[in-house]
Amino acid sequence: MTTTTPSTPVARTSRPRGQSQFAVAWGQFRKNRLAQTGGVLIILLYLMAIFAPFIAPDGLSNYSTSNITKFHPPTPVHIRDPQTGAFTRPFVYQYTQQLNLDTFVNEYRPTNQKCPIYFGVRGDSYKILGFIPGSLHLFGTGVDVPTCKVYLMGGEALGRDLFTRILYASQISLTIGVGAVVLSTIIGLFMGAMAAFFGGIVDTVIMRMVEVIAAIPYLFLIILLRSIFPKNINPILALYVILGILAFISWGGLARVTRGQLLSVRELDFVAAAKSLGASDNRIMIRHMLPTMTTYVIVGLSLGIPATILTESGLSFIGIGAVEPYVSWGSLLSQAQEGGLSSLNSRPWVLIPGFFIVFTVGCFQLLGDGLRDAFDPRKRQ
Amino acid sequence: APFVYPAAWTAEQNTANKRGGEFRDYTISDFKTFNPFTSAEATSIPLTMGAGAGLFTQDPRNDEFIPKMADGPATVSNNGKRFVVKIRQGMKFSDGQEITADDWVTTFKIHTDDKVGSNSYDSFFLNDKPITVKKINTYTVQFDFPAVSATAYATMSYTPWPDHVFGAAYRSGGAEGVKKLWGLGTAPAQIVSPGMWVLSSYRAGERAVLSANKSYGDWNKDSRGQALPYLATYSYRIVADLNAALAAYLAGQLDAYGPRNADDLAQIKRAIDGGNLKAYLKANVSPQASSQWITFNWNKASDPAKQKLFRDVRFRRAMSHIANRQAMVQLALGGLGQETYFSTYPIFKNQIDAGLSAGAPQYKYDLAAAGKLLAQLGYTKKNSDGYLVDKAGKVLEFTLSTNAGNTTREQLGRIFADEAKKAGVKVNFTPIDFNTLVGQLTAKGENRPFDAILLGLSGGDNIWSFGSNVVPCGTNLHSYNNPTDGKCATSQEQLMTKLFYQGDAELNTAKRLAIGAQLMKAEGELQPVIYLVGGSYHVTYNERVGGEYPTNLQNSYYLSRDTALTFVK
Amino acid sequence: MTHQGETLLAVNGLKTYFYTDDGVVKSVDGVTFHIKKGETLAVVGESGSGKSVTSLSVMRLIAMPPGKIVEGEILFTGKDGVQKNLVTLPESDMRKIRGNDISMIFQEPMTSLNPVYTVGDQIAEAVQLHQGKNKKEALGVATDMLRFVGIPAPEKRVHEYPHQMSGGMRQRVMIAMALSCNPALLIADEPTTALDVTIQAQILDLMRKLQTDIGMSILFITHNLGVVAEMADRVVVMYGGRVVEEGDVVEIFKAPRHPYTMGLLNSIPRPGEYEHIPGQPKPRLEAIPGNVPNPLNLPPGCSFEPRCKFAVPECSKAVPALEDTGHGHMARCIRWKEFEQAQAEVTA
Amino acid sequence: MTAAPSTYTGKDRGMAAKGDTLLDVQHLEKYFPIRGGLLSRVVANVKAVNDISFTVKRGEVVGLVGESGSGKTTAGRAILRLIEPTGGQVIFNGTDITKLSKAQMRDYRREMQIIFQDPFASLNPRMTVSDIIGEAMQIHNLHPGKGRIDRIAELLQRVGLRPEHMRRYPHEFSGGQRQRIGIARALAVDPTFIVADEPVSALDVSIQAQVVNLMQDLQEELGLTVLFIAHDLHVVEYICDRMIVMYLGRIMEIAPSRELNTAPKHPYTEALLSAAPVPDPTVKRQRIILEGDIPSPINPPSGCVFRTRCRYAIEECAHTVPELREVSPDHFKACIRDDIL
Amino acid sequence: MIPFLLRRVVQSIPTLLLASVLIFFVIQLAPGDFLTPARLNPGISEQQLANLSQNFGLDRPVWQQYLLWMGNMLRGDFGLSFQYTQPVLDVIWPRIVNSVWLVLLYIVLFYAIAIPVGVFGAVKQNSVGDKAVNVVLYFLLGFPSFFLSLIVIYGILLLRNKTNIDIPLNGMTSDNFDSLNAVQKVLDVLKHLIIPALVLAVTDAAGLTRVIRGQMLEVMHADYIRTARAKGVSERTAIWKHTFRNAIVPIVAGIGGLLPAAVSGAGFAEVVFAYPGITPMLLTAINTSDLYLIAGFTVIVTILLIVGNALSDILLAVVDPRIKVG
Ligand SMILES: Nc1ncnc2c1ncn2[C@@H]1O[C@H](COP(=O)(O)OP(=O)(O)OP(=O)(O)O)[C@@H](O)[C@H]1O
Ligand SMILES: Nc1ncnc2c1ncn2[C@@H]1O[C@H](COP(=O)(O)OP(=O)(O)OP(=O)(O)O)[C@@H](O)[C@H]1O
Ligand SMILES: [Mg+2]
Ligand SMILES: [Mg+2]
Repeated sequence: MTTTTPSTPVARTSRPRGQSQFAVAWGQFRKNRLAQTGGVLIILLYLMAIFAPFIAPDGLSNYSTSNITKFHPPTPVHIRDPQTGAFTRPFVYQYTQQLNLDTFVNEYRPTNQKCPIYFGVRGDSYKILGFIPGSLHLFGTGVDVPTCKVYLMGGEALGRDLFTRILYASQISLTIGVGAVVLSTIIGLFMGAMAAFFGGIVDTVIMRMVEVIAAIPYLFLIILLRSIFPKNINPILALYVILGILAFISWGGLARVTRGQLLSVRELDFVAAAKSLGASDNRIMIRHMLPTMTTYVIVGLSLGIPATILTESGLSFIGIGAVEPYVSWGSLLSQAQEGGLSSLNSRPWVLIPGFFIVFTVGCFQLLGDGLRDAFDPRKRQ
Repeated sequence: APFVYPAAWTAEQNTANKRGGEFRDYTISDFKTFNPFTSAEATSIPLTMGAGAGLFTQDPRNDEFIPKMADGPATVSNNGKRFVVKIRQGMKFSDGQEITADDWVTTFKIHTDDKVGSNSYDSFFLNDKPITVKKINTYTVQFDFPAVSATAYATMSYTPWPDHVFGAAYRSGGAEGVKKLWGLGTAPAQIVSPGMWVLSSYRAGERAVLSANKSYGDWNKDSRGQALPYLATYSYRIVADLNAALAAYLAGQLDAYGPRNADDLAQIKRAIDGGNLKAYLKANVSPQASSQWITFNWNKASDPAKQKLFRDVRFRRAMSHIANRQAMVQLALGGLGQETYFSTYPIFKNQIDAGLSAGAPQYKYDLAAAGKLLAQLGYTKKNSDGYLVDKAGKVLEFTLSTNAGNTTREQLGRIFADEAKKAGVKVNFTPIDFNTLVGQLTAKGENRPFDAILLGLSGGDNIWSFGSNVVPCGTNLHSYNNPTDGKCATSQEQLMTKLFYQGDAELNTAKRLAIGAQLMKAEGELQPVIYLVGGSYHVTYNERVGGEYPTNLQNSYYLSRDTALTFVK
Repeated sequence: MTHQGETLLAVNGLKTYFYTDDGVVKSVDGVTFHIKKGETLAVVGESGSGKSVTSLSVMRLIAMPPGKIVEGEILFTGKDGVQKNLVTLPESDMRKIRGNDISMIFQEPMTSLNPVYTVGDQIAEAVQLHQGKNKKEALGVATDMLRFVGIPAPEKRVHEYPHQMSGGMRQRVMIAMALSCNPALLIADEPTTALDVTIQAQILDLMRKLQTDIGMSILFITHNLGVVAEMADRVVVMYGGRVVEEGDVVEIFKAPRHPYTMGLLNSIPRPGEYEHIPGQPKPRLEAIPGNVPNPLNLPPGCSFEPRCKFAVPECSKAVPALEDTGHGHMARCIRWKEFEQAQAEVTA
Repeated sequence: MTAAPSTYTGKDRGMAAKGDTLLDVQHLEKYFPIRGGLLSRVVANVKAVNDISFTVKRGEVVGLVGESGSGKTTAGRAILRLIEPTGGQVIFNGTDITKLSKAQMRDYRREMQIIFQDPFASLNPRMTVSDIIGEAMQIHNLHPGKGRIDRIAELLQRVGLRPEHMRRYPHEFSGGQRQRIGIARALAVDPTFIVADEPVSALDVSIQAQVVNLMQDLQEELGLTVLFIAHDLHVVEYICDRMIVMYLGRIMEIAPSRELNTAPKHPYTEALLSAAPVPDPTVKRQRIILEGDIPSPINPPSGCVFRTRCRYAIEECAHTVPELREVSPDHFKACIRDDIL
Repeated sequence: MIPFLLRRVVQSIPTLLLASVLIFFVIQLAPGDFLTPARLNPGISEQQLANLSQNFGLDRPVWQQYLLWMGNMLRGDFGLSFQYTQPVLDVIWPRIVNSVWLVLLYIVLFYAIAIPVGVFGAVKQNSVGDKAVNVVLYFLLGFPSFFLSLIVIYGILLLRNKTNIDIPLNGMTSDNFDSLNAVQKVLDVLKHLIIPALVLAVTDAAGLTRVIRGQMLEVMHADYIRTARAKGVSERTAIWKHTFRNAIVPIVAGIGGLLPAAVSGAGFAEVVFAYPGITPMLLTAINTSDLYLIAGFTVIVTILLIVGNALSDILLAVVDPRIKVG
């Protein structure tokens, strides 16, 4: 018996297509409820950010200088008529305010004026993703009573709707986090690959740079770097600057790992195999070595993003992140904390942006951890 | 004979002669040095130590200078330019050395040595001409001013630092010798004070503790002949920011606090009402001694259209009409503040009143009026975005900057920009880095790098309440027009410059107020700078301390108490 | 040929399953065998046939979850002479047996020693645990044990860390550790697979010597038939979690009754057996076709059926029973009698 | 070389007659530097391959055996220039390939291929089987277009896999199957010479024979020349024509397979043969058990590297490095003693 | 040991130099200088500004300033702080010591929380407890430390009002610190340190917990743990003696690198809790462009990092005998 052909494959439910690494990881990931929840919530958060102008009842910076609504409290939404108790169209009451010169508290009281809430009302015009124009809002009080407004999460220092601002802020908080990490990943991969590939002086220079950046505490470095750029640049440019700085200070770790990984992958048999087939160095780098970083990169991204969101919030908190008219959750919090104790005990709703940070970072962590586990080869046979 | 603190300076007499105890104050920035010649902070150890030491002191009841370390009024001669002052005898430094004329002369010399870099350097010059200080004998000093000065008494009231410490170092080591002395590392025991307090301990970034200078009590008595101060200790807690200070105050860890706004007041009131804090609280005691304003750049060679616009008085008046000061007070100041229209701080009520009665104009919030003025400038049409355009279709717009991080200013700017939009003026409001902003503001030349800046000033005195660096042409903070040659661009500016020097040299208060009123009128009409709003000054302190000024004397200039008369109940 | 000693360990109908995300892995599915005192029993089989799981089940070191001993008994007579069922023994009693009555050495000498403790400490740990000796005495025992397994300069080596030793040396340390409490049974799970032939020879030699000295039983797990031939008294052949053949070592090699065993014997090269005459096609090995079965998805009948060249339709119907073919030689094949006949013919 | 045939002829590709020298390895050396010290200078060298010379004839299968760490893999890879040799020459088909530039070398890569020991590490886990096998064709632009898929399918069938396996990923295969994929990859460029680096050591006993047989079939059908690396003498004994025994980076003995197994002339070969267990319980033989471990290749013993474990060692062994000399036809050994074995 | 440490020092010199160049460069690029605020002071004349600028050496070219500073630094002189007109080292040293105390306590707490929780998670992998702890930690991880600090300060304030317990709100010492004896002083400082350190530790511990849990799980499957169990050791010994010691090896290796991150991380808490550490002073220094102070801080912290790395190498050698330090 000399046949070398195996008999019919033994006990293998043959699938038509092969299972790539990603398919396997996805299978693992599907089993992790927490991570999936995190992932779904993150998708919702991003949808919220994209459609912020539509979901928000108001414009980012709308307030009135005649009808002062500084720190307007959240308005409860009623769905029953107070007299009849019957269900009606949802409505909120209009509030009046008065500075109590005895307690120095600006007192808000609901009036009897009902502001009905309509869905799909016309209001402030906007552009979704910068090009889809619209003026339709998910909900609002319409135009019956111009001074009527819904404050789902209260108002802030100038009386602007906090809910609206949180939604708009999510656009910046969520993009800066992702943008900076994506950028630093690209830089890190590139630098790491350069170092591993060229070795010698290039390697030394890059690794020294990594060391130097790591040696200066990141907070100091960010503040220093930000101070190079004039603050009067276009606010949107300022965001890119912060994004760039965040990316600049954080590529080191990845570069180091990439270099190490590539150097060790270089010793692996499948690279030797490609070399023996006559593959060029470029091909080996791009087809064989860099892809080994994908797992690390995916996990790194999903764990780096929350870290960056946190850093960004910290920077905005100390005033070098988002600047008016743009807001991020961190800068909203910074504005909140200027009120000191009052923010905590007389208008706690200004802290809501903080919980958005906590929530988002938490979700990202769950997702990132789930991905890490899913890609963990130890979890597979 | 000792100096006797008038009984009227305190609302509550320390009849029980309570002595000892500690007054717990705070500061939001750490101390940088103990050296009086290199110190530059608003709250500093030398400043605190030297409290009560000066030839003259201003009486809060009538703003007059009365002799403190001087043994009597100065002898004035040479057309009011020479002052010969006799020094009170028997005064000692905290180390027991007698305080003599040498100390004044040495202190003066060191302050005016440019290598020392003293912050007080400029105060010894009048219009770039130096004052001279001469010792006549051990107990007599002579001051010679280059010109007559209304602020001569304030100038002479600097704190004398010990010649036997600084003079010795200066003579042997020059400026460097002086600068080396009294760093933060210096042992408190080596530090000598002529004033009420002397340093007893310091922990970097946390706390400085000063104790009463025993020698001070020898020549300072209360109206019943008791030595002052009553307190044994005066301490500073160094806090991160005012929120932290408020928290500490509410926790009973500090004896006084300067409430900023309605929020602070509400917190304190709530703590008091809740029985957690026994404290005195009075809101709106007086306006603040500061201003917030918008200045337009007249030196914009690169953009002649803008330069022309900014130099047009109608434009500036329109801008004043646009400033919704009412909303600013309500939103940015929480309702506790007042509208301002002049460079003189509202606290200097005498001057303001004089100006108003002389007909100094106020261009109040009135968008319609603004619109009319702008129409006169050729801005009659609005484009699709609602902005005014000129005939060429160019939008009426400019950039307004302020320093990032100052919430109040950011809100003022926001409101200004938003109101401007209603009037069809496009204001690009950007908070920028403080240093950059100041660089732009103080830049000199025909083409200065900004459109408009929103900023504030504080400092100055109630004798002649116009800034020497602000009003005259060619000075640093003549912010709207600062060309290379420093020349005035308008006759009003020339008039204002003239009036400034005239008032500065006028010793008669009434006459001085009248000159000031003319100045205000010129300024109001020219509207070189749009003044916006000013906050209110509030007073609160823990009720365990007494000895504060009577309520009518408390204000943002004299504050709420003289520490000499403060005691722990 | 077999020792007439009493039974030390009897495994009856042992079933150890792993409950994984992908399904239940029946790693050990009704394994029965026994070891007598002083005897060496070899367990052979391919990778994944359940050899290690069987031995770990005896030690009760199966990770739970996902593993679980679902059925069967493991009867063991310890030093105290009392027979216990290790499957149901409380954990604390089981700990007293591990390392004391039953010891184990593993395949990978490089990774089986804790890298952060000296070898002395690691040997002494077992001694301290089971013999109530203090640290110093235990280290003394450790030194003696190192000397016993032929490590030069044991006084010095006892203070060295595993990374300072070569693979063969470490396997000696493992043996020293296993023997430090004079166990009645030594389970050796592929103790030489990771070693070079020359070192393997040293270790096998050492084990044989020690067994004679101490008189313990050895459960020797391997997939190297050469090693089996050298070491074993009796052999258990496993395939797909089941015992497919069991018997005296000579019987198994000379008269295998299961096609898998036969295939295995045919597929190993024998030194000097193949003469290559230049110009002629080279001789070749006989190979068992196909792949090792997926433990998640074993065939319903005989697990070797898909690869078996003697397979008949009945083979896939039901799992054949382990039948006694005489002289304590058991086989799990419905056609064993035919093989016996065929062999008889060949010999005749 | 002409364009590769689309099917195997099963014979020599007619460039030279079978039997002439295809590969001539001359004084091959590979040192791995060990860096250390303040400036991370080279402080020592691992002499993984230390001056080895041998030839392989066209169509021949040569075994390279030795214990782990003896330098077999290093030698194999240095011959293919997968690692740059430190010294010596590798003359392939008359050309010294150690002197070739990278670009020139690429052409030679089609001629020489390698099969790896570890069936798990040698296949890129991110590529499908067709990508893995097709890569070589892509690089050398062989069988462009539709033909490539057919060729891959054909190769898969040739190594005993099915064409539908093409779309799968390596982790979906067993070790034996992976090894077949590795072989198919090596065959994709129609090489003349293959280095098989312990292709079966990591496989199950029952699978080993399958793969060995496959190798053997392919070798015969394609007329391949093979350098078969192994640490187990028995596995290679019958597949190889000749065998080379290595120890600590040096060659100890070269001889025809059978002769080496039955009448070794070097003490190390003798010990190696004796140490291998015989799968026959009735054979009880006396074994030569070598004392101690293999010395470190950083600091190998002077003279003959085997002398520290050799039972025949004499004083002289420490001083001279024994030359590889022919002691009988086609039989070489590196030992100064003729009076033994 | 000594040559090893020497080598570390030698290798870190270029890093230090580059870091200082970077800092200098960046500060110079930034608009304005130390005297900018003075320009806004109505009381300071142009003449005076020129004097000051000469006094501080700000009129010289950057490279001269840098070389001068570098040369002096090699002699242990870090230059004069503009703000303090004092030697930089005198000014920053107490701050660094304070920060190091905070960071040390933080690190201790950080490990004290992360290790048991991580080990628990690994031992009781996938249990309800493990999952619950995880979720809690995830969300703590989401708290920016300044945000948590704010909430904690508010909580303390409430607690103080409710209970009259004297919980310190901020700072490092109590008002009566100078009158305390040595033991009381230590306790007093500890009392002030504990809350910021705890806030920091709690927000960060989740990350390490995950690492420890993962490490433990990995080591728990190692062959030598099976060996230990086969010896009959108890569960506790298997986990703490055999598994844990190995699991912490990579963590120990990272301790040194933790320092700069910890110094940064502690920065926010230092600011919010008005702790007299590095960051508040540094922020002021940056705002006032106090060149030598910033550079001094950076150099010292970089040195700290190097020391920390050397320390973790030594520690690593202690826990892992495979590492040879020498
Ligand atoms: N922890 C586990 N979880 C899931 N399956 C397991 C686990 N441990 C072992 N198995 C499965 O049990 C089966 C038997 O494994 P075992 O280790 O006993 O094989 P073996 O005969 O010792 O093989 P080898 O010769 O490779 O050591 C294998 O299919 C393996 O996948
Ligand atoms: N990249 C390298 N750097 C340093 N030393 C190396 C390197 N590669 C191999 N070596 C060393 O060279 C020697 C020979 O290694 P090689 O892998 O060639 O041996 P081998 O005979 O193939 O062993 P095995 O049978 O274990 O595969 C060994 O001591 C090894 O440690
Ligand atoms: Mg096993
Ligand atoms: Mg090898």
